[in-house]
Amino acid sequence: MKKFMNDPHQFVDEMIEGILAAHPDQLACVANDLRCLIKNGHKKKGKVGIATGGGSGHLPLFLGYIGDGLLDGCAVGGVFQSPSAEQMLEVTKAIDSGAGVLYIYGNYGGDIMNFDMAAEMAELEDIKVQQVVAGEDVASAPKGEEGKRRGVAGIFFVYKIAGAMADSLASLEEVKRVAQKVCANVRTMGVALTPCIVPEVGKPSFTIGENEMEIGMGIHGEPGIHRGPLLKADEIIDQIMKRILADLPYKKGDEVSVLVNGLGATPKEELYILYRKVQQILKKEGISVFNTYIGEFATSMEMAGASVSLLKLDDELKGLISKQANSPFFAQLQL
Amino acid sequence: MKKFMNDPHQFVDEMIEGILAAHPDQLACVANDLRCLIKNGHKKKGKVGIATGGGSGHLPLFLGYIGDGLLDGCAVGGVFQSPSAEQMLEVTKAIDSGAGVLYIYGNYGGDIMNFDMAAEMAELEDIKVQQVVAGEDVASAPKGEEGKRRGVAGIFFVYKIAGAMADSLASLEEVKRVAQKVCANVRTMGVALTPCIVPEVGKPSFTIGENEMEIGMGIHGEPGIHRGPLLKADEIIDQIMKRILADLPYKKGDEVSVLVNGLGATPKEELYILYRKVQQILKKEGISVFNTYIGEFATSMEMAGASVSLLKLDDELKGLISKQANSPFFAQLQL
Amino acid sequence: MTQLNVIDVRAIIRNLKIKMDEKRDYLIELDGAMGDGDLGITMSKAFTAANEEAERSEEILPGKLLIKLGMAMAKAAPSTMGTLMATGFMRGGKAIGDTEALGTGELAGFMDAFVNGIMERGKSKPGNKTIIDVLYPAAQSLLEAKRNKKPLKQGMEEAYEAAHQGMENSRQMKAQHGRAAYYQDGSIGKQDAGATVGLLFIEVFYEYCR
Amino acid sequence: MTQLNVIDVRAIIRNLKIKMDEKRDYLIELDGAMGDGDLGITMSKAFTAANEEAERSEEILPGKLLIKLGMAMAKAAPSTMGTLMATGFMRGGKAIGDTEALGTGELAGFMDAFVNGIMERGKSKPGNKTIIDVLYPAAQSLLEAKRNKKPLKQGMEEAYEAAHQGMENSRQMKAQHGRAAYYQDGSIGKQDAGATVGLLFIEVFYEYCR
Ligand SMILES: Nc1ncnc2c1ncn2[C@@H]1O[C@H](COP(=O)(O)OP(=O)(O)O)[C@@H](O)[C@H]1O
Ligand SMILES: Nc1ncnc2c1ncn2[C@@H]1O[C@H](COP(=O)(O)OP(=O)(O)O)[C@@H](O)[C@H]1O
Ligand SMILES: [Mg+2]
Ligand SMILES: [Mg+2]
Ligand SMILES: [Mg+2]
Ligand SMILES: [Mg+2]
Repeated sequence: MKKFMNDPHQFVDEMIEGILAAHPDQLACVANDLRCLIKNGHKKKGKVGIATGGGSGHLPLFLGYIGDGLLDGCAVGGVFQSPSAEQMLEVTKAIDSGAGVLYIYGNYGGDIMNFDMAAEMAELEDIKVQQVVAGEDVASAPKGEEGKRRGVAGIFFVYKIAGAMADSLASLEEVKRVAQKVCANVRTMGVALTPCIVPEVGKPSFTIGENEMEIGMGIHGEPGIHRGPLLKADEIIDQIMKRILADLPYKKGDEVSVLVNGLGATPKEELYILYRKVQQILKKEGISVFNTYIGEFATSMEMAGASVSLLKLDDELKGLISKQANSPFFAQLQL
Repeated sequence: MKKFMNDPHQFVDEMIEGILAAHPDQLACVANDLRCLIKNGHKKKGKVGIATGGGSGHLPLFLGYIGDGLLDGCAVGGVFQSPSAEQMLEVTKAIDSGAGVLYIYGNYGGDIMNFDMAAEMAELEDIKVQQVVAGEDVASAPKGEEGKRRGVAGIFFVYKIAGAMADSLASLEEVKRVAQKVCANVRTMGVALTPCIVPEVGKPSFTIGENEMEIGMGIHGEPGIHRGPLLKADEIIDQIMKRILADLPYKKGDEVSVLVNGLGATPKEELYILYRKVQQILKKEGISVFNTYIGEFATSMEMAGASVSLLKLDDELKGLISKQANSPFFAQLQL
Repeated sequence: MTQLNVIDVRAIIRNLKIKMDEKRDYLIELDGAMGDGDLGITMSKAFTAANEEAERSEEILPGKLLIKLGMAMAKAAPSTMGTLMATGFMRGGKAIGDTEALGTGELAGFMDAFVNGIMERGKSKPGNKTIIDVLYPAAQSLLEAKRNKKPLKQGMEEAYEAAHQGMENSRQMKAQHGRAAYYQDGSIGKQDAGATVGLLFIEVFYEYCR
Repeated sequence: MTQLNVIDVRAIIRNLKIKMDEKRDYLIELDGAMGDGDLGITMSKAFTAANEEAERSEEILPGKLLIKLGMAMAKAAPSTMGTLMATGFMRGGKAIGDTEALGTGELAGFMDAFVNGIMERGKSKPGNKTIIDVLYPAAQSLLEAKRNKKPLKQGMEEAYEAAHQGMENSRQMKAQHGRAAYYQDGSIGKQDAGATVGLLFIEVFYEYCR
């Protein structure tokens, strides 16, 4: 297991210590708990707070999106493990400025149960809490069972747009509405080439043959749609785009934002080779591209692989996605 | 070889096609050659043009730093291969606005010979050209032989600061002066855990044992200082920082910018675990940190490993490094 | 053994910790087959935390102690199973109330509240190939033993058999919750990792009461 | 074979392309040991481009043709060796001038300018464990053959022997240029990849003139 680390049991805490040391002006922890992170500085009075949370090992997910025009706080779990309800509650209390708090997180059992617990506890402390659960991986459940779908890289779009909306001092209901609108209009599918290693486990939790790939595999190694020989980049994108486009469906005349996400070990060079084909297909389908995000937005440590997400835009979403944003892991100037 | 690609011989061209398709407003190619990239849009009259160039496989190096407050053009070579003098000349002609062009590139034989050729040709076309060769890898040659050192991730600082200087419409000599000042004040050292595969070769060009690392290894697999068993993160950083600090040397009271660079497959989680120790050592030495860059700035495709770079700052460099910058691969708001 | 007092509860917790440590790699492997492979780690963590809390706490009422253990587990291991276990301990402890010693009836009440808490938190029910398919029949068996006024030893023996049977039955079920659900029909025939935890849990009680 | 005309030059270029293709993996391996392992690829590319240019071009003067080949190589393979080779062809071609046929003297002039061009572009000299340690003695040998008015066949035979000897001598040298220089003393005893290219280059001329 070739990882830069000291004690595997300290992996997450030392990582957070490094993050806080590197970005002291931008991030802080609360409740004397490294795992409870919030945006450093003054709370904007009347701004809805946005919290997220989830397992570690997915940087820049989840804590990397705490920043201006993005999120206000994040409860950080162990590698691939949910943070506790108590930690979520601490974050909630720290970021509420009276306008309520929106939880945005991915559709995973552990996270849901803990955020449910945290929401119950927050209500007892008179904090208004609403929840939006992102799940857009078309490979993880068939159409008609969207509620069962895993949340993967597409959650970035939910953060970006809800963050911009909250920044405009919109109400909790309004921020929740755009977050749900994004969820309804984003679809993702991925492909994995290699597993990754959880530091405390020390060996890959699944294996995949030397010349194999798995289309549709989840970011923790959840099974996908098809395991088979590694295909050419264009063939892989053909398969992925076919499923994504048919699902919403995305149609001629639509305008989209495209996210090509690397899972960890896959170089940017290859992501752009993938995007090349995505763009060709969209062009052929008469779907226009408003803007692109290509890089690592949701990873599984050193897993090799990639995912493609499409977000169908309308004027409201275009306005919000174009807004400036700034965190230690993601910066965008006004488009 | 698990890469997303089609034809290995088309790897670079298809990558550039993807990049141009993804960022049509920001980048363009000239001379009908995909490998000759420049910033899209109007040239600022009287602004010194900055060109770079080098082999592919290092994204965001080199072309990723074409952008506002950064570079104006880049000649792109094959994987780990220099672009041709002719391509450099085409870029030079396209970005010159009368104020001359500065070449900034890394200290590699092939690049030097081709940039030398290109500079000779540009002079024949009445374009003023100056060159700055970056070489800051302390593991690649001993103190006293700085001229032999490889250029690695630290070149990012040269781009960032020269780019900000050129943006202020400084003269060619002035831009060259700050670029050289950065070169004189930056030091880097790295460590590699795994090799990477050049698509056209199809197998790793060197091997490294299952539990081994090589301290000081170059980004193309050039030998380092010591190959041995994989140490703990803190021990690795101890060794690296000892060499870096002693080299300039960096002293108590100095103020630095720190770059912790991932070589490709190494997750951000681990880079922050490394930074944690860097910061502890700097604190102990009485060296203060002005700002940090942590992520992938100069890679070797899917190589696992990292490097640490320190740039000693003065007021001029602090002002320049703080300026806003924006490219498809790197965005920074005014600090 | 006819009744469990607070000392016995502490001993059982200790045995649970030992059992989960012993089965760590086995659970990792089972969870790795249809999940993320962390179950061995989280269960070991959860019961280590519970054991530490049991040793630290001076609580003398079994019910109150069990609630505290649940809180410690929720904090230490907020994974699916950690959270469900924690919920089970908290609800089960609450059900016991201020009783100082647990016979068949009290233990039946504990197990019943335990599994109901899990079902509520996980929005799940028997037949979905989860830990519930082991704990639910065990709790039902204890309730039956209570009705029939069976002694603790015999009640736990029958509960263990029921749990075992539940675990066997669950093999042929199709997973509906958690990561295993992604495997759909592929989960049929496989052993559920969470159900295994449930069986280990009942086994420790059974072995202690023997 | 006593003289080389433009048809012979085209044939030699073709043979060089074939040779470099044949030795592709061998050169990759050699360059991989102390460099980046691309030499087989770049040499194959460079000479493929040169051969295409030679087939396409209607140039009838050997010198002019060789300059064009150099330009094609520079474009196709701008690696260290590609650029040095290209420089060699351009300088060598220029040295030949308008001669229509090359005997020992003209070939000596070509080789001498070839290696001098490389030394200038690479800021290097004999003894630094590079291609120069093969080409320089070969050129010197040809100049000697020219002075002694030896026929082309014999001149090339001796040049090939000198090249071979140069290659052997270079083994014990310490690399001063390119990536191999990072190996410092570690490079002593190893065979330089670029020197090997130099030997293959001379070998093709020698085999053709035999
Ligand atoms: N909603 C649920 N209700 C009850 N049990 C569940 C539920 N979801 C999962 N489980 C059980 O949890 C086990 C997995 O636990 P764990 O490894 O902690 O999950 P994760 O790692 O996904 O958080 C499954 O084998 C199953 O028995
Ligand atoms: N400055 C130089 N002058 C002459 N020959 C050189 C010089 N630098 C390197 N070489 C030769 O070039 C060979 C490597 O060529 P190549 O693989 O193309 O280099 P790279 O891949 O580093 O661009 C070396 O084996 C050596 O013979
Ligand atoms: Mg888990
Ligand atoms: Mg090379
Ligand atoms: Mg699990
Ligand atoms: Mg080479």
